[in-house]
Amino acid sequence: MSLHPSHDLGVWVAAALTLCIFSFLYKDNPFYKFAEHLFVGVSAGYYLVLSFWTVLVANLWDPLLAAFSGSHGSPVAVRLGDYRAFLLLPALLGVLLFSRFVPRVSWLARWSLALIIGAYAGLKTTGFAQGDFVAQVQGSIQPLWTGQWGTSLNACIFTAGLLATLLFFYFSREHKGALGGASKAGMYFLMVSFGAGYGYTVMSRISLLIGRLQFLLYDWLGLR
Amino acid sequence: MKREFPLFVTAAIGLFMILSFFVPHQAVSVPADFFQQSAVIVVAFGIVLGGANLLRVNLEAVLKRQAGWPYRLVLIAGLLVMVLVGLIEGRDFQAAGTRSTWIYDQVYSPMSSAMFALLAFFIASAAFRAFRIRTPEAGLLALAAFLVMLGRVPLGNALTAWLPEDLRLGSVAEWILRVPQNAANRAILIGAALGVMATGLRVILGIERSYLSGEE
Amino acid sequence: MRQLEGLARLDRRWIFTVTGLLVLIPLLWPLNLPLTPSPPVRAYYDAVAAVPDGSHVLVSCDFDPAARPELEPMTRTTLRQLFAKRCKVVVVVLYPGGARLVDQIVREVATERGALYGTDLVNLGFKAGNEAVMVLMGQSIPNTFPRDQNGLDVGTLPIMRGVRNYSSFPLLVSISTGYPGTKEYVQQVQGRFHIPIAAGVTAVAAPTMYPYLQSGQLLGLLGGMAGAAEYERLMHESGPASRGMDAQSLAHVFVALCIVLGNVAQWGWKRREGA
Amino acid sequence: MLSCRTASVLAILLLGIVPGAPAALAQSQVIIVPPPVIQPASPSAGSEAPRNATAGGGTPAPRPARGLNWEDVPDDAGRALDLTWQLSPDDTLHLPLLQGYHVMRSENPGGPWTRVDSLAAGVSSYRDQSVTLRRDLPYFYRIDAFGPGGVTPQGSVTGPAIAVSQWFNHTRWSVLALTMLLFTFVLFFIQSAQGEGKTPFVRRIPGIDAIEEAIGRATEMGRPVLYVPGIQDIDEMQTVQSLIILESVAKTTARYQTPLKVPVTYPIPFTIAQEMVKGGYLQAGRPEQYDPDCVQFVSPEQFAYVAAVTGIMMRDRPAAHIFLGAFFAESLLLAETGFATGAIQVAGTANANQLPFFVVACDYTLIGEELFAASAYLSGEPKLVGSLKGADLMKLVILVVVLAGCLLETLGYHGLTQWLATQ
Repeated sequence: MSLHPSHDLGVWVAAALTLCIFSFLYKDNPFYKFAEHLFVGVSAGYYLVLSFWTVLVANLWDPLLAAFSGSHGSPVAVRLGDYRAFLLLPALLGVLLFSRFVPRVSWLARWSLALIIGAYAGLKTTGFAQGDFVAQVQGSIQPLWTGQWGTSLNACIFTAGLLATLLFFYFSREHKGALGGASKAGMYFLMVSFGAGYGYTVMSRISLLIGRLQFLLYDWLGLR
Repeated sequence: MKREFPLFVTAAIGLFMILSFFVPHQAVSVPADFFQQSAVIVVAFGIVLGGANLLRVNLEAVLKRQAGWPYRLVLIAGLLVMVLVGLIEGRDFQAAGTRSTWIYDQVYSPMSSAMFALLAFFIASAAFRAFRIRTPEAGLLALAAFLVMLGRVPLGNALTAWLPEDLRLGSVAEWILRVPQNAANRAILIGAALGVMATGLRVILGIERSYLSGEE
Repeated sequence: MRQLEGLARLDRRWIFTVTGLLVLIPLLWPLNLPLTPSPPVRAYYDAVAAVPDGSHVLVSCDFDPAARPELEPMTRTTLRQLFAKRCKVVVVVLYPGGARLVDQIVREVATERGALYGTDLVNLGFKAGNEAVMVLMGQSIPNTFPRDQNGLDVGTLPIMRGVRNYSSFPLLVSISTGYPGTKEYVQQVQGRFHIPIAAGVTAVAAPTMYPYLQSGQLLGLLGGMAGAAEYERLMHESGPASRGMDAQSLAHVFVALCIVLGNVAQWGWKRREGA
Repeated sequence: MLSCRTASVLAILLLGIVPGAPAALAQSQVIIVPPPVIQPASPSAGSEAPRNATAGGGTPAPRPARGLNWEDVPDDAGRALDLTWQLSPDDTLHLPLLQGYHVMRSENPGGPWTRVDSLAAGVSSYRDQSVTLRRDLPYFYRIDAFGPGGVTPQGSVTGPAIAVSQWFNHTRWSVLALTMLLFTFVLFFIQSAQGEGKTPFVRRIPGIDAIEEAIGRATEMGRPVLYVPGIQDIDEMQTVQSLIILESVAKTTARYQTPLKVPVTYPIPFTIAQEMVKGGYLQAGRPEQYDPDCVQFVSPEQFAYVAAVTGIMMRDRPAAHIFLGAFFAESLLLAETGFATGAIQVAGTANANQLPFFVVACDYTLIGEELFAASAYLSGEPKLVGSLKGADLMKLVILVVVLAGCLLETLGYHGLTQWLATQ
């Protein structure tokens, strides 16, 4: 084995910052604090630039410009799915968000929040109704007898576990008697599932550490 | 105006979005598309607001010489450099060879991966210090974790190679993942979906309206 | 009992140190712990081996740097096996953020194996659009990817002669970390265009793929680093995945031991306090 | 206020009884228009039929495709048409006569024709969803085969094809039915709880009771409370739910006069969190104690946020950590670092993959739906608790549906499963 350290400044920066973060394992220290604050600043800046170019320019400024320069026909042709000129409305609501810096009119920001909350609450309600409710119920329906002992037993255990766990979430009755028994069984299923989740996440977490160590050993130190 | 109007807007738009899921006709789908697009745009304005706020809070802390102010200077520098470089480089700031890409690859991405890699250490520490078997439930949790952890590496299968195929650790681990954990996970999903839908309905209808609370 | 008390109050930094060493040491000095290729991995190897020598193979690499330690080794080994069979490899990327990493991997393996770009190999690069792109590729690959990763007109590349759509390939290899990935290929492409698929996925995603393996929709499956290590073993390589797997095994045993030790320590301490 | 809500309720009920709009029938018809005379076509399938050799020094042009059919794409806003045809006899792997097909479209059977797309050989279907396609307008289609020897238009033209929009997506009947059932249950129990004016019974949820206990502990120790509302933006309902709970938490900390710290990932939840905390202090009758800087915006990046929050844990030493909302891989870093500081920790999330770490490293954990029940439980308001009862009734419906479905599947009837399948 021999060392061939990288000649790339970028690799050295990346390695130094990786070590700064790892130093947190020993204890909170100035190196970690430096990396932490740099990370927060750079990432917030990155998201700002990203939403500026990919949303504010691409989805707001460009369509508005096209709408009012008259290059693509009428700016308001809603019948054809063209609502570009109406984008002035979200632009206005976006600006209203900044009313929070002026306490006297800060209530104006609520109009913007009302739009966001309404739109997302509506979208998520039906999105979950389809993807996580109906589709999951549908996916849980399976023949309990398949002609094979092994798979049939699994199907029965699965169905029993699903229903018992669902009853664990039954809130409007005291968990006693039959409901108590079912919810207790549901609790056991939950615990097995949490244990399995823990055990099975270990692998990917260790992989990530291996990845970082491989970067330090091979890319930075050039171990061969 | 201060209170009723936002509530009305939320209800109207929320119900309309629900409707648009079932009605593909352009009379519904076009306005719904517009509302969604609008929400995305307002949220993007919010990111700018957040950046401005971050700058304000940290500048104040630096000016007042609060504890740890030099680090806040680092934060401000990171934010400003990233924003300035990204804005100057224009809409292709993510292309190969730009300064923004360099910052992303050599500063942002290594720190993100390093934070992620810390999880490996914490998962061991949590196993040692927090995994306490005080109840039968906790016992089940620990047992399942134990079996799945060992069943997922070749060593676990090598240890149980003398057993029939179906009883080897790998098969047992796979069964736990496929049957009981799948059942419980699905129940969590369905329950949470009911929760989301009920909360969504309450928010849309203004029954749960506290997000617009505060003084009149 | 005194020792147990010490154990119960053990500083977590000791655990961090042991974890770090258990992962680091096998990376420096491989232990070559026993590895028996499991049936899904063997099936994957066989599926690639069964491709007629010299035919075109489509490889969809859908991962970004976050999944690199798990998926890069299997990507490299797959390409090596294909180049050894003089197969013509067409690479596409549908996962955002993966294009540059995949290009780097593909070119390194090509150089190492003496494969000629444009003749033995082409990287068509990234295309946004998820399932829509998959379906478009079923109509025409040259139309979906008119230019390769470097902006070359694919019509000028010798390898693209005879490449129309999925029907031009006896096998699709999908190496993926999430959405869009193997699941979407099975749902959108397998059912519609009937192309055989072999897949490599992260350990987290592997259990969700077993149903497809059972139903025959996937010919073979590599699950995470373990799958990649077993595959390397079949190819008689001692690559990064095998070494990583040594680290994985040690770390898993250590975490399992931590659960036991932590409870023994706690139990001992409790008894002492009670006495 | 009330009128607004009543109107909304009415709207919902109306929505439920809107009759299924007449589902537009998928038409499939071919109008054979005499072949366009502009270009010579070679309709004959005979091997020695004359071909128009326009280029390639004698290479014959490919024979045309046949049997073009169109169909309106169902359940859409009239933005797409499906085309299918039979391949040209020259479309084989070994003969290089045919390279592919051009999809041609026109508003008149006689042209002018515009090329919509070009397809590789071997393709026999196409969905025209180009932006230039307008609904309710008649179009005519033609498939041209092309090869080194030139282009051969199809012998016939298909049309008029019209893309129509539909009023109801018929693949979503089951979603509509079950959603309306849930909404009806929820609204019914809200209505009846309001009418009776007393709070329906709810079982004890230890995790939620623990929140107040944790705040009490922090007060005794004279240290702050840390509240983490998940790491997702406002489009995640768990974040919305967590922000609603935050108001109750702020009310309690205000009453106990304990400082509260709320680091937030995204700006919109940050704005709302400020409103919530302010509202909580107002309700507790201590608006003067509200410090706007107790809510801080950090960064939308997952691990930058975690770095900052673990920093707060190590430096400000809060005595109670409350994690409620959507969490991902960072859950372990937060919970384990928090465990190391000795703080009392209450967590709750509906992200099943992260629950194990919270269950292991926190004192109390709200599992899945318990998080969504928390605001109702904490408020004790009859109408909110009533909505929990509605969701509970739905669980019994699910129980019956799953059992009945499994029974039917076992007996070989697949109707219920098929009805539930959605797109």
